[in-house]
Amino acid sequence: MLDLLLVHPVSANDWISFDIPSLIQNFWSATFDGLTFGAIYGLIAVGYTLVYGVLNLINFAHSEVFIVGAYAVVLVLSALGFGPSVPTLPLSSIILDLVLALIIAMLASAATAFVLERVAYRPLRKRNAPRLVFLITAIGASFAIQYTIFLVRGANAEPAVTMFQAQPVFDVFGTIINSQQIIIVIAAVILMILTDQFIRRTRVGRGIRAVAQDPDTATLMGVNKERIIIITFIVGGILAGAAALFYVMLVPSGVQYNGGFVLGVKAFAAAVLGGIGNVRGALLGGLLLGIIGNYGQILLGDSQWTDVVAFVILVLVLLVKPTGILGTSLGRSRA
Amino acid sequence: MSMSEGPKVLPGAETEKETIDVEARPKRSSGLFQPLVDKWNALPRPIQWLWLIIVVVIAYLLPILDIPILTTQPGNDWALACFSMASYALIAVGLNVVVGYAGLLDLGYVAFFAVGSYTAALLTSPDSPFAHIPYLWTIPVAMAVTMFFGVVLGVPTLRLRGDYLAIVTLGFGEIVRILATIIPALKGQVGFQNVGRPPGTAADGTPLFANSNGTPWYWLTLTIIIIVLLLVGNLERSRVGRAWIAIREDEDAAEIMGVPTFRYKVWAFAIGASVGGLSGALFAGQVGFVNNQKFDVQTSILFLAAVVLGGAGNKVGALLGGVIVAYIPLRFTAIANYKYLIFGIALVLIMIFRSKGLLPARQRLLAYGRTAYQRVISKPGTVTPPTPPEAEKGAAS
Amino acid sequence: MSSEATATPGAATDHVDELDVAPEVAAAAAPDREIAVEVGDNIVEVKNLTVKFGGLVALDDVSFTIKRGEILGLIGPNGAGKTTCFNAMTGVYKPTSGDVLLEGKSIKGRKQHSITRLGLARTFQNIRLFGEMTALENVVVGLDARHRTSVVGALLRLPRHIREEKTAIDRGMALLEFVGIASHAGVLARHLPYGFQRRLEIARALATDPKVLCLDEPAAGFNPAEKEELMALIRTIRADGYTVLLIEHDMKLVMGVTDRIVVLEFGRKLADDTPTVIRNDPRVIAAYLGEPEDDVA
Amino acid sequence: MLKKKVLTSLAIAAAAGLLMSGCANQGSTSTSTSASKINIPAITTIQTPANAVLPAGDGKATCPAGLTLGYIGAETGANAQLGINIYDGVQLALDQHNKANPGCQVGFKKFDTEGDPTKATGPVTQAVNEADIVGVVGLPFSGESKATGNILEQKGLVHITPSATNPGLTTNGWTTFFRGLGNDAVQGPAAAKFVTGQLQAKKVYLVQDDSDYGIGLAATTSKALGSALIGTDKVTTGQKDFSAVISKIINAKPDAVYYSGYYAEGAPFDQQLVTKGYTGTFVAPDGVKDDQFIKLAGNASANAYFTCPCIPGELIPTFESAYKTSFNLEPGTYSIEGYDAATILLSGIDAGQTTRADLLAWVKSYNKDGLSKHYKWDTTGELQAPTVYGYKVENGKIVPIGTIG
Repeated sequence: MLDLLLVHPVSANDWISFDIPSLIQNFWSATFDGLTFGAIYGLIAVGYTLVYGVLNLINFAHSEVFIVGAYAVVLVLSALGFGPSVPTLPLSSIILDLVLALIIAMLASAATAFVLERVAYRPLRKRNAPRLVFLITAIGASFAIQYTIFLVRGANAEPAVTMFQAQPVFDVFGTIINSQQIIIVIAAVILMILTDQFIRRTRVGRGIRAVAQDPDTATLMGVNKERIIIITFIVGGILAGAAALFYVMLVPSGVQYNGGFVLGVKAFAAAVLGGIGNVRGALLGGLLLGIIGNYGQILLGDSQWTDVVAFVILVLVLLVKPTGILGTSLGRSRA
Repeated sequence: MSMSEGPKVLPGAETEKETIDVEARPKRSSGLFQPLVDKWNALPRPIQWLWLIIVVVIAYLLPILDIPILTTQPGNDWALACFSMASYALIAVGLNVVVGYAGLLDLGYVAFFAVGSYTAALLTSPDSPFAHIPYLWTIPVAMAVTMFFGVVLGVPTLRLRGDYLAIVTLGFGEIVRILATIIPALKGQVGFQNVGRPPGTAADGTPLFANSNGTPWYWLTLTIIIIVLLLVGNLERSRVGRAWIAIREDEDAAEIMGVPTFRYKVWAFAIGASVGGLSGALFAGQVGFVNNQKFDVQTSILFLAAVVLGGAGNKVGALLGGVIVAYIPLRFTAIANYKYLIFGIALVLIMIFRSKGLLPARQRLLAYGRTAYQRVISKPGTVTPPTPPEAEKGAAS
Repeated sequence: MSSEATATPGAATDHVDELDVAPEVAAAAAPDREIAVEVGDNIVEVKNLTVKFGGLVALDDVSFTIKRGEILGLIGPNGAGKTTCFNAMTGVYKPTSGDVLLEGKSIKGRKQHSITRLGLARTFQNIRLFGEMTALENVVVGLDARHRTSVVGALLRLPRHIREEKTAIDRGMALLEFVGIASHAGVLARHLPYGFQRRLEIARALATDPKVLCLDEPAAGFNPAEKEELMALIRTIRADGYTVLLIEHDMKLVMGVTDRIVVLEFGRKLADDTPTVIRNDPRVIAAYLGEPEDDVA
Repeated sequence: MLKKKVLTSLAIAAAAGLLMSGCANQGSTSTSTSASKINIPAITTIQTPANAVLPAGDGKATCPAGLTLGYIGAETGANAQLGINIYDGVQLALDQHNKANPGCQVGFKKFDTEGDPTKATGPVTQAVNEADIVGVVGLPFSGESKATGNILEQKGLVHITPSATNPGLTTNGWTTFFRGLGNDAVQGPAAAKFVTGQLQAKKVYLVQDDSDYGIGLAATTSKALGSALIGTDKVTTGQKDFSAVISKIINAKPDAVYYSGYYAEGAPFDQQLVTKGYTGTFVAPDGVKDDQFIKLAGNASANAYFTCPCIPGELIPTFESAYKTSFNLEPGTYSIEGYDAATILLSGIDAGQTTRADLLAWVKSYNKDGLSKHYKWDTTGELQAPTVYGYKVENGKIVPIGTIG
């Protein structure tokens, strides 16, 4: 009856088939693309990791903190005259505009994280609510933000915002690496190093670690727990804002109301993979997940497999080594 | 019987000197329907039964009554809306076992619903290459298959910490949805048409259980809900229910008190899954068409919202939550675009202000508890239960 | 915990007399057990128990025995490894090396719930009741450890389920009466006064029908009068044929109620003798020097 | 203070990268201009059938009061825009009819399915149970049509879908289902002919999404492409990053990419293709032909061509101006199909076919020109002579380039 539709152009009935030649052929481009995306996962993952460290909470709404930043980037840049076409502005003004967009995105994301913490989580902490209540609140907040955006901006993705034409920079094993990829990876690594140093060296960073290890003792030692929690959310928000800029740089038309959700789940998987509570682990996990997901997609011949591969890795890591690759350095060791 | 809330000392008792810890004095955890619940609990058993029978009769008459204010017309057929509410209620009752009783946050519950739907479709639709069986047989088969999936998913993941479980189940839900797209035999968005239905022909020659005929589907589902409620009630007032609540309250303590926590968590998962599969099979039968749409995370969250809204841990509450979550978008079709926003905000607000949901009555965990507590109450110097045993529909004891 | 303690002045002092009626109640609580106490043979053997967390040695080669029918005290300054020892015995921690034998059976590799069924029950230093359950239900969870109803049995209300449910009510009420809180059977655990919560913990542990009852600082947060009651209760429990392992910080209570005391310090066993000997042991006194006796409060 | 540090270093990093890109940019400034070598001119008028049936009729029609037409389909949700295009077309036809025929006032009822098969049974059952509804325009999507066609069949309620193109729909034996446009089995071969013929592509790479529509259309297209097809790939609904697929395409160096799916993925896909240096043409079906595509893909859309069984309603001046007056919008995709479908039903009512059975018989034997095309159905409900139009993007607008099949 529907035999017309059964003539499947790609693969008839073997729903898993390993396309190894394709993987070999596209190995390096998949690697570099994966690294670029992985760097973005890593930046988002820091937000999950830090909040999990201090509150033991999977902040499901962090994906919305990110997507608000992405909307900020798109709206600011469109207001500045950017659009789907490659801008014809002079280089200096492009740089200025991007920095401005970055700052506003960071502010927007940080503000969202701040409001989220104050409105949704803090009242629960005051009541000493059970963990399940926190999780459900996080999910509810995630939904509320997503569909607020949906109502304001509609179901469609925002029009593409091209920041600049990606240019080939150099050639590795016959695969061209372009300027976008370099900017994103380098900037993400710099941001991660800064965050890592911030956590390790500054007074506030020590406070974050103290709260992560033992909130009660930290309070006794004069650490203002509420302030530390807020700062943690804001730091996570700032990095999510940065991730938003790079995401839009990479996927100019990828900003949609529900666009953060899957990205967020993958970033969380990256955080777990690298070792939740660990900033370096977040970056490592992000990069690994980006690469592996891309390999899986090419090997199995369907982009759907990226998500499946990511989730399967998450489950395997949780089962085999729940502390992730780099273990816990921020959070306490849990008995 | 006094309706006092806390461990208040009855007048005339000799324990007047007893000073009760201020900290331990319960805050008024009154729900929206708390006065109603209190009144209900004060009723003698036969009167409760009488009311229950009335409620059940009204429930059965619901699609025929078509009360003007309540009706979902002209946007949606009322009988089908009743079925939709009933199937959400059934789902909520099933999910309540997992989330409400055992305290396991399952964000991929829709996967079980999907597995149930696909089981029914694969075994009855002419589009499926598999052997076909009568539709009604697919219901137990779907339950068995989803139960199997529940165990397969539960055994590795239920060893994880609670919040990791949430993300893993979320992933599982996505994987099931994606596999429905990728595996050619499941036909992705093309889907399965003409899924089977129970036998029977209406007076006008059309099938009794046609997809446009909501009333018989509603009655079937309602009957199943009543059976499921009775069975879940049996579990609740037994060693199993106590084990679940103990796990929810303090898993380590439960384990040390001799509760094989892992085994009971897997049971909760499997039982919840089978109810999800059951409702999936019913839904597939009614719509008559199954494809890979609508088995997404949003739907899982909607189910969760139903349980939480009604009152996690309370099967009647969950039932109510399911009905509300299904009813509101059907009745107020104009809010279709706002649906998820409303339920998202509702989740946050409920958690902040009324984390027990609309019907916060607590579960009863002893099969013969009523007599036991009455024995206590009849003695002098005793304290009445703060929140008396809950109101239950169709709960035999 | 400590703030709650100060807010509990003399709760339930009037219930002391209830404890005196205990023996027959205990018979109802655990009808199948042999009441006769044969002090002498070793019911628990802790053999060279070592527990390490990473590089930290929390328990270092500790050995002692618990004799049937005695009340053994386990004391030591803060961080001496008392609770670690307890946790290793009840399966919360896996021992790095060494073993614990209960009536000759090793607990190694057993899950916590099966150790409980073997006959080792415990209470918690920081009360861990099931807050949303009534007192009676809490106790019945303990009783369930000996029940054999399956999920299918409960689902279909098979005869065994009905039988077990009925006896559970009686035995649960008897146990509540035994610890003196039967009047609060229908109150949610989290609404119980602090002292009652501690008693309920004991009742719940007793409900698992243990051979050895391990009490982890049961007097924490109690005032002297309450401690007296508790001592009486522990003695009654022993008189009923239970063996008791008592971790306690309060020297007076330990000295007053135990038959024998094991002292731990820095994860090692320091001494193992009768209270009178321990009291005068210079090493023990040294270990406790500088440690105010009542810092529990 | 730290924040300042972060920003400074970021600015430095960004500057460094941009400089690199800037240097490279000197050499290759003219990448975006020469997207396609073949230039097929846009058409500015289409031939409207001279004796096309219009809703107004002769203005003398009389009919009993209370007759109603229904629209069943998406009004809200992610697919709302398509629904609005259609029911605005229906609304326009009804307004024109009722204005011209004071003796025959036909009502209009809308039922919202959100385009979701699982939600559709409620509204459809409600619609068939409302006795005053004699004909329906809908349902717009194939999935919901599949799920509910039997309900309309049972109650003998005629319905003309303005946009559901899955070929399987007419194989159910339904007698009340009529399709107001060509199905995917018609569009696929036409598209293949267009790509290899007019666009002169020797090597075509086909990418499909995971939708019923995308898969079905890809099947018929790839069959017709034959040896010109050098590779296939799949993307997912909701996918945003296509780099893995794109690197495969770039390696395969095709002349044309045919994307079988919807604009939500098609637009970013094309945009990323062009950004990554693809210089061939991008061809896509009606699901991508939407102004949103241009909005989302920007200047990358310059390489895009579309195939569509729909008729460019905007080139029919009378329709375009009336639509614009009524709704202050340009007619959208399928507006004209909705308009024509309503017109057919209205002309039946005007001719005295005022029961469901009569109106069904009327549509079954209908054989007249509509504003967009000639309407005559075969026994299964397929149009006998459907047309497929080609479109291209010119100066940021989608313009028709004439029939291609």
